[in-house]
Amino acid sequence: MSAPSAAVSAHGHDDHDVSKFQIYVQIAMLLAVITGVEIAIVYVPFAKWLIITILFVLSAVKFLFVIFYFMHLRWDKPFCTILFFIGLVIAGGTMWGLLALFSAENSLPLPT
Amino acid sequence: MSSHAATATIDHHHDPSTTTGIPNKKLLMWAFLASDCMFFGALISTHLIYRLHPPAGGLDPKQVFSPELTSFSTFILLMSSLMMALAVTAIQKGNLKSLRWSLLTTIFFGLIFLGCQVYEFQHFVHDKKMTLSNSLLGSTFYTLTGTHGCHVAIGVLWLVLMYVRSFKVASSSSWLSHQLLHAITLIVVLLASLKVTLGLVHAIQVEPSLGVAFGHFLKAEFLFIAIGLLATGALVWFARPRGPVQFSEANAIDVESMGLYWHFVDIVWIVIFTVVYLLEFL
Amino acid sequence: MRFPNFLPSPLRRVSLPRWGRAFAALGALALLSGCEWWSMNGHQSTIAVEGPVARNQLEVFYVTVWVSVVIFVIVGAVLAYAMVKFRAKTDADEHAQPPEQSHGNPLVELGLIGASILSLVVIAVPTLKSIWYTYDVPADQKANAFEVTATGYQWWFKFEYPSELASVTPDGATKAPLVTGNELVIPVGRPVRINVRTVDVIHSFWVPKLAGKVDMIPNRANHLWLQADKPGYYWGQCAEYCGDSHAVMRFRVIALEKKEFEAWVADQSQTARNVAPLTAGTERPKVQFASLREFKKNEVGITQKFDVNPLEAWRAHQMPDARNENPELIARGKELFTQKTCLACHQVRGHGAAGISAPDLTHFGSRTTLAAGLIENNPEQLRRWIRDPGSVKPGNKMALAYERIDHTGKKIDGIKLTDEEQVALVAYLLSLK
Amino acid sequence: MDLAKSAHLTTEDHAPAAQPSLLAHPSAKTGLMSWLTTVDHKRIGFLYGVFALFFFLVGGFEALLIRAQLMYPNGTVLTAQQYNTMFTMHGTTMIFLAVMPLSSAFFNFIMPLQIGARDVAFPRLNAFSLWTFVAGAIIINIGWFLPAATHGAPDGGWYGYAPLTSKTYIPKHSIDYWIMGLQLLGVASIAASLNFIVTIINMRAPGMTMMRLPVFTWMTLITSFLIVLSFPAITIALVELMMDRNFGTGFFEVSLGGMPILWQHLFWVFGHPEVYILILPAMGIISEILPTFSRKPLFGYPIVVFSGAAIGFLGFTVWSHHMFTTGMGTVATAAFSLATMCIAVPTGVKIFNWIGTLWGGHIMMRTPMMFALGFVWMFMIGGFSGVMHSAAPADSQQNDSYFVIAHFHYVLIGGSIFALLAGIHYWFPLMFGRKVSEFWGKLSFWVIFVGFNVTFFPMHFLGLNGMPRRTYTYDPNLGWNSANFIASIGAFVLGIGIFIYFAVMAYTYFKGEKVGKDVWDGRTLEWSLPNPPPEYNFRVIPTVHARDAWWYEKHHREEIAKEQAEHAKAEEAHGGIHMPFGSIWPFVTSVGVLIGAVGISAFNQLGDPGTEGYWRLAIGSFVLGPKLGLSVFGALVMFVGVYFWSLEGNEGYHLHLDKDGNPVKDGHGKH
Ligand code: HEA
Ligand code: HEA
Ligand code: HEC
Ligand code: CUA
Ligand SMILES: [Cu+2]
Repeated sequence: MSAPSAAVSAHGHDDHDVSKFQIYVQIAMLLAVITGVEIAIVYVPFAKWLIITILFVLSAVKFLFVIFYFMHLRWDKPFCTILFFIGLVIAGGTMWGLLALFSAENSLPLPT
Repeated sequence: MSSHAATATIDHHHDPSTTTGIPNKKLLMWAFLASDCMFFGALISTHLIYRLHPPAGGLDPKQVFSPELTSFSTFILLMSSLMMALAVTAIQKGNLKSLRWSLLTTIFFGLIFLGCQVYEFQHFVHDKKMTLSNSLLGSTFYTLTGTHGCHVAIGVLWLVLMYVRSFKVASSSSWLSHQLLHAITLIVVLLASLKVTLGLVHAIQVEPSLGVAFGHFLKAEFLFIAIGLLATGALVWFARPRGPVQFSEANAIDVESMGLYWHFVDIVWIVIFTVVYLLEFL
Repeated sequence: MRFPNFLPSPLRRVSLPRWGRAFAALGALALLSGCEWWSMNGHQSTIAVEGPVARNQLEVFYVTVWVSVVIFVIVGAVLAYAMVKFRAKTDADEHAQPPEQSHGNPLVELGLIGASILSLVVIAVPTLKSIWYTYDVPADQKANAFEVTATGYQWWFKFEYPSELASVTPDGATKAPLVTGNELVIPVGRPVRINVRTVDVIHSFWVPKLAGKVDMIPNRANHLWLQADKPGYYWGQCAEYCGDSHAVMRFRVIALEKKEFEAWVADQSQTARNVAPLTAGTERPKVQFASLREFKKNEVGITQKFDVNPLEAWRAHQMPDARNENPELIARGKELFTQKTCLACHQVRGHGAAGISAPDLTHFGSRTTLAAGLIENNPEQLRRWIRDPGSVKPGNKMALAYERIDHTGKKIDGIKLTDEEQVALVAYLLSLK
Repeated sequence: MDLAKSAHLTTEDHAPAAQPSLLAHPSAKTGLMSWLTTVDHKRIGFLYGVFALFFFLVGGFEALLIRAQLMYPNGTVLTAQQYNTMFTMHGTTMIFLAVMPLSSAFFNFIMPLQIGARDVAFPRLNAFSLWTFVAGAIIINIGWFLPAATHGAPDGGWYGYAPLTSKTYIPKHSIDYWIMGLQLLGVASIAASLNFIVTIINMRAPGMTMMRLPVFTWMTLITSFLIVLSFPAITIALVELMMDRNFGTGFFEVSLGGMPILWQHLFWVFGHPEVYILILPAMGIISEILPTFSRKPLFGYPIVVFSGAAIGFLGFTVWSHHMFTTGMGTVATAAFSLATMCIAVPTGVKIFNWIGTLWGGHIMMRTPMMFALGFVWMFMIGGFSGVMHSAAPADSQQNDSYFVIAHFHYVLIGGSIFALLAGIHYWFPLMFGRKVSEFWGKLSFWVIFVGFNVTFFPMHFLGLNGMPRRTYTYDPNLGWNSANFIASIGAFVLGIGIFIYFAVMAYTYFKGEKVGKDVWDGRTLEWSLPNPPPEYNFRVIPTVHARDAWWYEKHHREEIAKEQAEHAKAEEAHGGIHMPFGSIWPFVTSVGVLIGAVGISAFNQLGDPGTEGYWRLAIGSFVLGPKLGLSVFGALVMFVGVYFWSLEGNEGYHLHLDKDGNPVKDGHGKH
């Protein structure tokens, strides 16, 4: 991932920045479109699990686009990505663990 | 600002002064964001756990949430992220003017988002009868989205400070008071426009016809519109050129790490939007 | 002889025998003073267990102990050897050329990692088996299991027998599950499945000799099972910090043979006992409890005597001792129980008291302890309790009903009992067998 | 590479000529102001150490009261309420105010020296962490000095299980102090850790690759990651608890459908990594001391480092082993049981490698080494009782009994405290240029060692014999009398040992034997410095060629001397040594945080009738009521602090040194 960065400094500023501007705008459009799709899909009469899966995939795509482009992880040293993903993975794992623990039968709240 | 740095073009992806080449501030921000994942992880877990095991007789989120408003504010936040990204590119090119405009738009979008959120909370409390303390849904929802809102608010404050800083002149005997006043006027503008946005959203939501709504809005918010305009005038006056500015390409890293924070707030919202709002409408 | 240089230098000159003697003397002292601190056969021992669940858990514990001890001895021996062998013994040694600067040995490392994993497997297997075994009554005994609900209150326990119905009114028309407080009676040789609940904060149900603990957590349906091998009297304790009097939130479990257990259930299912008024001609001693003594605030509330055979002591409590009862006093106590608002919190089935926020007192006289296992149930201690419960058990909820001074210095009126009233209440409560 | 380094150091070269007086950079080098404005990592580390040791004594004093109460059955030294306060404060103090900041003291003082840096990455943020830690410590302890009926010190246990900590069961403000205090400590720890992470990753001297980092620095890095990733969980838990107490939310409120068990999960998601936060720095210290006094490199360096990381990572997967008795069900219990056992493997690896380090060495039995070896033995015992806990069925008997108390005091005292005491002895000559007497050092070691074992070994037996923890009293007929008596005697012996230790330290500080540089024939870079190290640490940023960098330098003197002379010239050409300016603003910010936090925790929405009087003095209280008034006032002060902090900029000045390393006072000194 450091290859593009080398290229960046080698080329002059201008053409690169023009392209970056375009990239940003395109991504913003893409994100907006995905959001629209997400909102729409909720009302589509598909199977629940399918919609949930689609929603998760779409959100993940948005997520990745933002961190890799807007937050330029794509152009930065990979260490930044690693650093962030340490947090992301541990937080995600903990969330998963908590949800799993609370979904177990033993953890259901007392019926009232 | 060192003599070498200023003359050479700055490579924004490599800082030769650090061991790894990643600027300290950027690394700090990424480490903080890793930590922030855990903050929101804990909050979202809490919310989801109680959504998976809702207490009997609790509120039904379907009845409470309004997808239109949320979709709108989601969209706004996405656009603010775009503007933030552009602000970073601008300062990396040393384009101060473009930077300032991008910052202001980002601030503006952030404020609209906050306005929507304040409005949403008001609406939920007064019309949907969901309060912090009358249901678990209220407790977890307000705490989660409120924490996110605080992040946005801190981001806005930071943006404001950065905007003001971009006017810092190299030397002047009165620059401290000048800066303070500048910051204050900007904050006044912000508060006024927050209030005005709120009024606008409210008017539109309440009144079916747009024209009438606008009339109502103008009447109700006249004072704040006036204050906002006045302060904006002052702002422009403060922003007049006053000699060489001590804010340049070398400060790109400050803007960039602020940008990272802002984008992170955005991706947290992406998650919240899906798991807190959308999933409820299945 | 020269002493190793890990001792402060002047001490190195001390001769070995003197040190040896000092240690021997210390050891002997420890023994002589009767300090058998390593013996683990107290009332709450987790080692001297008396039921299959606790035994199973103990076996797992022993596995962990043996694995640990073996590893500790081996690793410790190597460590000790290294410490002695490679010590720089003289000043010259210290200034010698540094040893070879070696960096490690992957093979040794891998071997040790493998050995560690293996020893953990030795622990893991019985652990897993036991987790499933102790979790719930085994399937083949499920039908035979006896079910009880235990509920924690700050700071006492309520025990409810859903399968045993007790009369609420003297005619037996209304029935409700049998309820007792602080003393749980169970049948021997039968698995007992206990549902644990709480009404306030988290408590924990723990009878060390019968089973490990399970927490009583609000909004959560926990349970455990246990079984007693033989008739006995067991000590239990709340094992989760639950506020001021957590330390003295105790209880007892009494395990009885089938017959005796059934008789006990039958007894308890009756409404509270009424003591017949004196008829002319029957001469009974008028018990006055004249010797009731004063207690210091922190005085111990149990006697050594009781420990000799607690189960017998418990049995003795079951029998009404008609010769030592004073019907007038009891009748007076019964009145006072209503007058003094005791019935607002306590239940006495058949006597019109139906409070639910405090221990059921219907057969209070048949219990061996009071105030959640804190003190022995005898006239002296009972009077001590009802006279000023706050001084016996810090912060307990019954004290809230007594006259006291709140934190702003205001006096709050409440229950006030004269000596005579105390004695009457004692007589009444103890008659509830 | 080092050219680049010096380029960086001159980045903020041209500070504005006419700084307004408010932003004048503090320049005091002595006196109170110099301490409040310091950004020097060594001075900050020293302050951390002083505060931590003070709180260690306070926590120890509380422990002695606990032991006095339990010496005999039905003890009467403390009331139930006081006792409960005592163990809560003892646990909280020892963990958050003694061991953590003491580790932090070493992180601050030693770590930058070990990586060849002149300071941490964000010196002012570092000062902010220190003062916010102090603010948190004050708030946690403030209850001791306020009316016990309405305020009082916290008494909910160190893990404050809901719903006991709710307003219903503890209406006093004691818990609010506990919440806000921990919250501030969290902010301080996270800020400090972010700083350390950046410092270690980005501020290493040229040639100091990650696999050449001293193990202590590695453990600092891993600990920092643990802090950064685990504290958020407790922060959120505390926020939720605070909302429950003050704003009527229902997170742990059963009447609204809340599940108190959630608190336990969130707490231990933090709590278990926390115990490794307490032990990993200790392991780092041990991994420095053992090689030095064996005069051999650490055995299996990469594996020791990797196992540290493995412990850190696994630490996030085992939290529920503190909840084996909460009825999680078979599968979850089994999973956490197994995961917990796994931690024994990387920990064992460390033990083996330490023994491997001793093997074939020239062991010099100096005081630090005594403590270090004591650590290895005692930690092993504590670790084994940990493994006994990890077998869930066995733990259902041990949980909340004195067996747990024995376990964690073996790992916390025999582990963390022994290592930290070793570290103090080890680095004392570097920090203050004086050396502790071997006789008194060893004597204190033996008294501590004996006292410690006499105190805590019998507790294993107490636990197995059914003695529950957190009990202010026990009956004499349960077979616990003699063990408790022995434990209490041991505690007093331990107290004497610690008293000797500190008395000797204090004596040495003023009157101890003066020593030259590198007393122990050290291996890592900090020993290349004169003692005490000068403000700028390294006259010339060293270039690292090997793992034990200083050892290598000592054995390759000529090349190194040549290299350094060149680098010195290059640095001088780039303007000399860059030093950051001191700043008062981090301190001001922390003061604001303190005021605001007191406001939030000390008052009901409408104010307490009893205490309102003297707080009303605070500005704003008249208008807004004490709670809002004080909070808003605090926020303002904080904002002012942050505002000037950011305006002041991270400028610095340049130092030029003469031959002896003294700063030259000439026009070039300050740019
Ligand atoms: C410094 C802090 C520290 C450390 C390092 C540890 C280390 C460990 N702890 Fe401990 N623990 C605490 C501090 C610590 N603990 C505290 C404070 C509590 C109580 C909190 C409270 O309730 O208030 C607690 C409680 C606690 C519990 C909960 C008990 C209960 O409340 O019911 C458990 C359960 O599994 C546990 C397990 C372990 C294990 C398996 C390790 C392992 O990391 C130990 C590994 C080490 C070894 C095993 C020794 C060396 C290894 C070898 C020589 C290799 C070969 C060995 C084998 C193969 C077995 N600990
Ligand atoms: C690092 C952490 C740490 C350390 C070092 C210690 C140190 C000690 N602890 Fe600690 N302890 C905990 C962490 C720690 N503890 C925790 C987390 C708990 C659980 C709390 C809870 O349940 O919530 C606990 C609980 C706990 C209990 C159980 C209480 C109960 O459950 O009822 C006991 C009982 O003996 C005890 C004893 C001791 C003793 C004797 C020391 C000794 O080592 C102390 C030695 C130090 C000294 C003796 C100081 C010497 C001081 C002087 C000589 C002078 C004093 C002067 C001034 C104050 C100015 N501790
Ligand atoms: C405010 C409610 C309340 C009132 C009124 C009250 N009690 Fe109690 N009582 C309790 C509670 C709660 C306990 C359990 C205390 C504990 O062990 O923590 C208790 C315990 C007892 C016990 C011990 C029961 C056992 O099994 O351990 C006796 C006996 C008793 N009360 C008698 C009385 C008498 C007699 C009166 C009237 C003078 C009375 N109580 C009034 C609440 C009350
Ligand atoms: Cu109930 Cu402890
Ligand atoms: Cu743990």
